[in-house]
Amino acid sequence: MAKQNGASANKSQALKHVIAFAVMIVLTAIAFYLVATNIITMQLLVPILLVLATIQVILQLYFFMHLDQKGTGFQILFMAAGIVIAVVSAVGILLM
Amino acid sequence: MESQAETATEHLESSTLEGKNKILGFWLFLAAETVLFACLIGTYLALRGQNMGGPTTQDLFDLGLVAVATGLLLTSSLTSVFAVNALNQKKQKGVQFWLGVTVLLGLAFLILEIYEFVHYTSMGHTFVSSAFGSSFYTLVGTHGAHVTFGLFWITGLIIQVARRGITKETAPKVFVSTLYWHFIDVVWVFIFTLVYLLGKVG
Amino acid sequence: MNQRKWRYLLPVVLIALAALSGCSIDQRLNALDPSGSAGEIQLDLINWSIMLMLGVFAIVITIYIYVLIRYRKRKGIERMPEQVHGNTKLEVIWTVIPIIALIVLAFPTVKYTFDLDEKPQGDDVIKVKVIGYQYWWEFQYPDLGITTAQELVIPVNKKVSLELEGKDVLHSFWVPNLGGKTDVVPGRINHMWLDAKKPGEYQGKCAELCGPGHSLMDFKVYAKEQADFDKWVASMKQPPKQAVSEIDKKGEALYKQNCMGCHAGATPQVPGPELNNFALRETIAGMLPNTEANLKKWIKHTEDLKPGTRMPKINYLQEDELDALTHYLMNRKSKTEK
Amino acid sequence: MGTLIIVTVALLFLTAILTGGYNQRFLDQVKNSVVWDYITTVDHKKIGILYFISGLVFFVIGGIEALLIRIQLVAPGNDFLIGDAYNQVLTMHGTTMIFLAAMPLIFGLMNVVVPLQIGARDVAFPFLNALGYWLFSFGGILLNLSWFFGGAPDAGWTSYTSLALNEFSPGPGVDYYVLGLQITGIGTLMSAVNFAVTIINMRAPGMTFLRMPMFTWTTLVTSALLLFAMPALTVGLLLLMFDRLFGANFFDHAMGGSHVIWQHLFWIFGHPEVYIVIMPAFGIMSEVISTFSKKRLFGYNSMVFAVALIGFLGFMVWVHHMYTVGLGPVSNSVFAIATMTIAVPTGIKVFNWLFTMWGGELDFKTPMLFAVGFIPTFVMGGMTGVMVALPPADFQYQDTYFVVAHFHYTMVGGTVIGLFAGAYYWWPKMFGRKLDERLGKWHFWPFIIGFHLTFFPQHFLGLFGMPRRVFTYNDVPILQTLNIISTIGVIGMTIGTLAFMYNIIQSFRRKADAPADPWNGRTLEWAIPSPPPAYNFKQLPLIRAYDQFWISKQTGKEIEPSEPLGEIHMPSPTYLPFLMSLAMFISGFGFITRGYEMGALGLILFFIVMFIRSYEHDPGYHIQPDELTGVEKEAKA
Ligand code: HEA
Ligand code: HEA
Ligand code: HEC
Ligand code: CUA
Ligand SMILES: [Cu+2]
Repeated sequence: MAKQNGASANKSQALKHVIAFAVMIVLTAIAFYLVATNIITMQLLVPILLVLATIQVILQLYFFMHLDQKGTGFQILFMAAGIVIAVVSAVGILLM
Repeated sequence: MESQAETATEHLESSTLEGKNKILGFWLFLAAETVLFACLIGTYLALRGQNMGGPTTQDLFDLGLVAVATGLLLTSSLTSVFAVNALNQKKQKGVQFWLGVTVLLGLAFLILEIYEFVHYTSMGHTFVSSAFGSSFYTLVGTHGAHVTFGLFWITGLIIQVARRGITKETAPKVFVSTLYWHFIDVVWVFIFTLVYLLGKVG
Repeated sequence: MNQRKWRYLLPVVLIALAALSGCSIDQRLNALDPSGSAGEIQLDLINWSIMLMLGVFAIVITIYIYVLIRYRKRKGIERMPEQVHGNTKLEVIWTVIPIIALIVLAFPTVKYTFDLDEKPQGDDVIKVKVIGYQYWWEFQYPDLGITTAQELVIPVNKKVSLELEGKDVLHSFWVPNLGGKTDVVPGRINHMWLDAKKPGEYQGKCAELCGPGHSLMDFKVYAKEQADFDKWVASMKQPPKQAVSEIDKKGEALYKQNCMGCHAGATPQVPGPELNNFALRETIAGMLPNTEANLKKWIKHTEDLKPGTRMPKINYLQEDELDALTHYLMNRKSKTEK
Repeated sequence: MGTLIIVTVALLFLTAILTGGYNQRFLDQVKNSVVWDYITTVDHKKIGILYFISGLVFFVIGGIEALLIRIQLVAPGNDFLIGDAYNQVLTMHGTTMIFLAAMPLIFGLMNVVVPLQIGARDVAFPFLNALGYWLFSFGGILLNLSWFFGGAPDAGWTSYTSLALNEFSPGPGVDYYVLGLQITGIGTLMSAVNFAVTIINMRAPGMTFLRMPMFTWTTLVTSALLLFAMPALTVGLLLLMFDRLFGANFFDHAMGGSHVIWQHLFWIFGHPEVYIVIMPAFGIMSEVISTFSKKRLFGYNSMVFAVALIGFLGFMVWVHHMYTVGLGPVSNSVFAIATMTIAVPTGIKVFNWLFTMWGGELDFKTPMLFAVGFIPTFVMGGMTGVMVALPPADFQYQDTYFVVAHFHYTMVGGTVIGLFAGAYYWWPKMFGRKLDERLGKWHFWPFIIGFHLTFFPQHFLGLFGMPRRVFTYNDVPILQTLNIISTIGVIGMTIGTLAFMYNIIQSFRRKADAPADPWNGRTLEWAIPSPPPAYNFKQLPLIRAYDQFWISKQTGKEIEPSEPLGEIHMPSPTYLPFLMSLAMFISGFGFITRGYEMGALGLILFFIVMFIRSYEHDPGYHIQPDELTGVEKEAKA
């Protein structure tokens, strides 16, 4: 019983992963498309690209790197702190 | 429903304290790596305009190539997560197969990158030609070095799994190596966005 | 124990007081007694913050001493202190009060930060370009078309707008008595302004480690009354005297042969200060009084006097050649006034 | 030449290990020796001791360098140590003190104490812990080898470009700085991961986060700071290495590089670094003050909050070291305000210490003496910190002795004094011997008096126009007098430090007879024998409250065990960490001497050993329950 349950869970896991992957591919494609065709202005393009990248990264972290599982509080805490510090540092260097 | 099913799945990788420690420790390491790459990216962005008369980002980058490379790496991320699914089901063959595919995709990515570097060098954009050159090769090269290390590591793990099977010891190792692989992909997402796409639009 | 605590606090304070009152302070360097508006702004903030800090320190040290005396372990008495967890009211107090104090401090800080960053505008602003080299300073007056080294001459009561540029390594331009410092960064152009409220000599220092000679990268600021300043500008603009006497001609030849390469900016890699107006300067290389004897010493012993300097020792000249050379250099311009 | 020697030694070492050696008896002898024991140890207590002793050695080296600095500055125009020689001593003093003295001393105490405080048998990654130590120590040795092979780094501990580039520092000095620090840095990062995971995952049952001792808390926050700060230094050093060794142009303004980037990278690391060295001292203060006041720490929750806040804010203020670089008034104002806010949580800590003592019964044993000496000195350092945080005022202070005074008040008056308190406090736990109280006073009084004599006048030196990093100054009476006082003060600090060293030597002459709980302590480490057995806790304790050990002493109820007596699994000793670090050392030396083959070889060796380690199957060993009680009896007898 439990085993069967596990197997079906795995199937749903795999499905979840494939869907996440598909979304990522689509997001990437949009990003490349926007740049290749040059259809929107720079001011708009940069934030859009950043948002697309951020969504992708969240998908990776959440589904592929298993942060959706239980007991990952500290992982999320440290990663979040790391990202905040990373952003502050990178922006700081850039805007010197 | 979903969460109920999840408890039923076995998580061999975190069944021991050593396993749990390893996973948490590796996450902390990845958090540190985030700052490391952020510093490199910040440096690159600050210096990317300093091409000293050499080719500019627009002259250099070829979106097609980058799109292919991105596709390879994204797919390898998916295959490595399949390896973990197989791990949860204790399917040793599955683990080996999916890790193997991951390595092959990663290798293809690496070859593309090497080709890219050689190509750029021939265009007069080298490590020492300008501050832009130095920062570009350092950022993308550091990512490439991570890919290379990952390839060795995962290959080593395939052998280890083949020899010892899936145990309380090998499971966390496989799990952690896939975390590493996804992280490389995460970094790549920012590299292709901030370096290549933004570089293309100027 | 606590009594002994007093004992060490006291001498420290006493020594500091003695040092402050007993010895004369070099006015040319003192940041606590400024002679310019920028320095006054800075001193104002320094005073503000010292007051605040002394206040806070007084509170801390009062509680500290009280606690140390009152609650020390006494012989023969065993007490079991109450195991309190904390006190929300107190904790809020010592969170809020510092916040208020810091907000009070933040206002002048931000205001002054912007004030000091202003670029003075107007006709009577003197513009000077400051360039730092290992280990000397060049001052160009683009509006006046003159260039000098080691000595920045300015008129009193006029704002001087400085544009700082680096060539080799980082330096930092600092005249304690007139105002703070700004770094000289190769590849960047920085700005600062200063003025002098009374005529006089002020000393400047390089404040960023720039190599072995960093300690000796000094310079002077001379603030002159407008009339004197004009006179100085005029004599700076005058072309140097023609060499007529025998000795000067010999000196000139030697100069052209040995020194011109660096001292006319001919070699960008090893530039030296311009020497046309050398006779007008008070110092040699910012560190020695400008006398003929010192000039000889400098030429013969550069590296011993200023470690790491880019000017090699010129110690192969005969005594009479050296005499001619220095005579020539010292007499290319005549000083109009001290 | 040096290259050759090192390669030969390494090869000999390798063959000896791989062939198992020729002489079995000799090998046995080696294997049973203390040295081999320490080289292969993975026991956190022994690693802690190694860290601590190395730290002390480097403290004395750094102290001697400080002594040389002060001798040169005793009079203007002194020519004892001028020009480049002075810059070398100055650079090595700063670098040694921060990276090779303060940090390992801190890591030493953390290693010994933290697992004991949280009721754990070991750290999370014993192997990594050993590797961290050996990398640190080889990195430190590499850095100091510069004195003998080619000259020490001379661009200041901040190593600002372009002074640090080949063009202006042509010798290998800065290469030693870059590679030595890079190697220690990798070790440091490992230790940080290790401590953080240990604290998060391995606390004894029932020890929630809000029951953790303060020192453990500060260790956790320090680890987080290290985790996020070290990468910036790693990147900075990497780029500097590329510029110096491979002709890259990050910092060459003629090729489009930027000097400001180095400063950003250095201070993104550098500012958190100064909190890294003060935070553990805060933890020590909290432990010592509450123990010797016989009182619970006042405002524990707000202390925890303050530590976390300081840690976080520490990353948002680095530009306050760059006010004069010309980043503009907006950036200066923003970072000034961010910097000032740190005074608030720090103030919370100071007042909480004062109110821990309030109403307590203060017992001035040596640790407490140092703790009490810490408060006013550190507060003075913090006050000047807030003063230099104001950009307009900092235009005067920047790069003068005022800043030198500020940071010695925080780092000597804070970190070093705090570490001394911790050393006296935990010495019995580390070595089973107490340090002598009378010598402790001989340590404290000369040191603290000398400290104030040395550094208090430096505030005025700065205001009266003396820049830092100079080997001479204007020949005026005020500067002279203050400098002489400052130099005289070092005598006091030297006497104090010598008394400490004498005290240590004396303590090893005595019997190891320290009781388990010499100070009437409050935290778990005092519940087990001094020194603790290899497995620390026979049975992991069950924690029900903050200060559990103190509470059980008061109520007379022993701490309950959380598990039945059983066999204990221990990791086995290994020489691989030593070997890996040696490989790194060889690689570093190779790059410095521009022997790129050797550099690459060392790196490859490192990775090979790493993979060997991955395949190694370490079953460890087990201690049986009857052995446990046996050990226990021995300790009692
Ligand atoms: C242990 C090390 C340590 C610590 C803890 C600190 C703490 C602080 N430091 Fe310091 N600092 C250094 C080590 C340290 N520093 C070093 C090494 C350098 C020089 C590096 C180099 O250039 O080589 C430096 C340089 C430095 C500068 C750059 C100066 C310059 O180069 O021009 C600045 C500027 O803002 C600064 C600020 C501060 C502040 C605001 C704090 C605060 O954290 C202090 C907070 C503490 C208090 C304020 C006291 C207690 C509080 C109260 C009692 C509450 C009430 C208080 C108020 C309302 C004010 N420091
Ligand atoms: C934790 C860090 C730390 C510590 C503990 C110290 C400790 C001391 N430091 Fe400092 N120092 C720095 C970190 C530290 N320092 C840094 C980062 C710099 C900046 C560097 C730079 O600008 O790049 C600096 C710079 C610096 C300067 C400024 C130099 C300059 O700018 O030109 C001075 C000058 O007085 C000084 C003095 C001292 C003194 C007297 C001590 C004393 O406290 C030392 C006390 C210890 C001893 C005296 C050791 C005792 C010795 C023995 C017991 C052995 C006796 C045996 C024999 C003689 C054989 N230091
Ligand atoms: C290789 C280059 C070089 C040569 C050759 C050289 N100098 Fe110099 N000189 C310098 C530099 C650089 C300085 C600035 C030194 C410093 O202050 O660190 C300097 C400084 C001086 C100064 C002080 C200038 C001032 O503004 O105070 C004098 C005077 C001087 N040189 C004279 C001479 C004479 C005379 C000769 C020839 C006999 C000579 N120099 C040859 C490079 C050179
Ligand atoms: Cu120029 Cu120091
Ligand atoms: Cu700081």
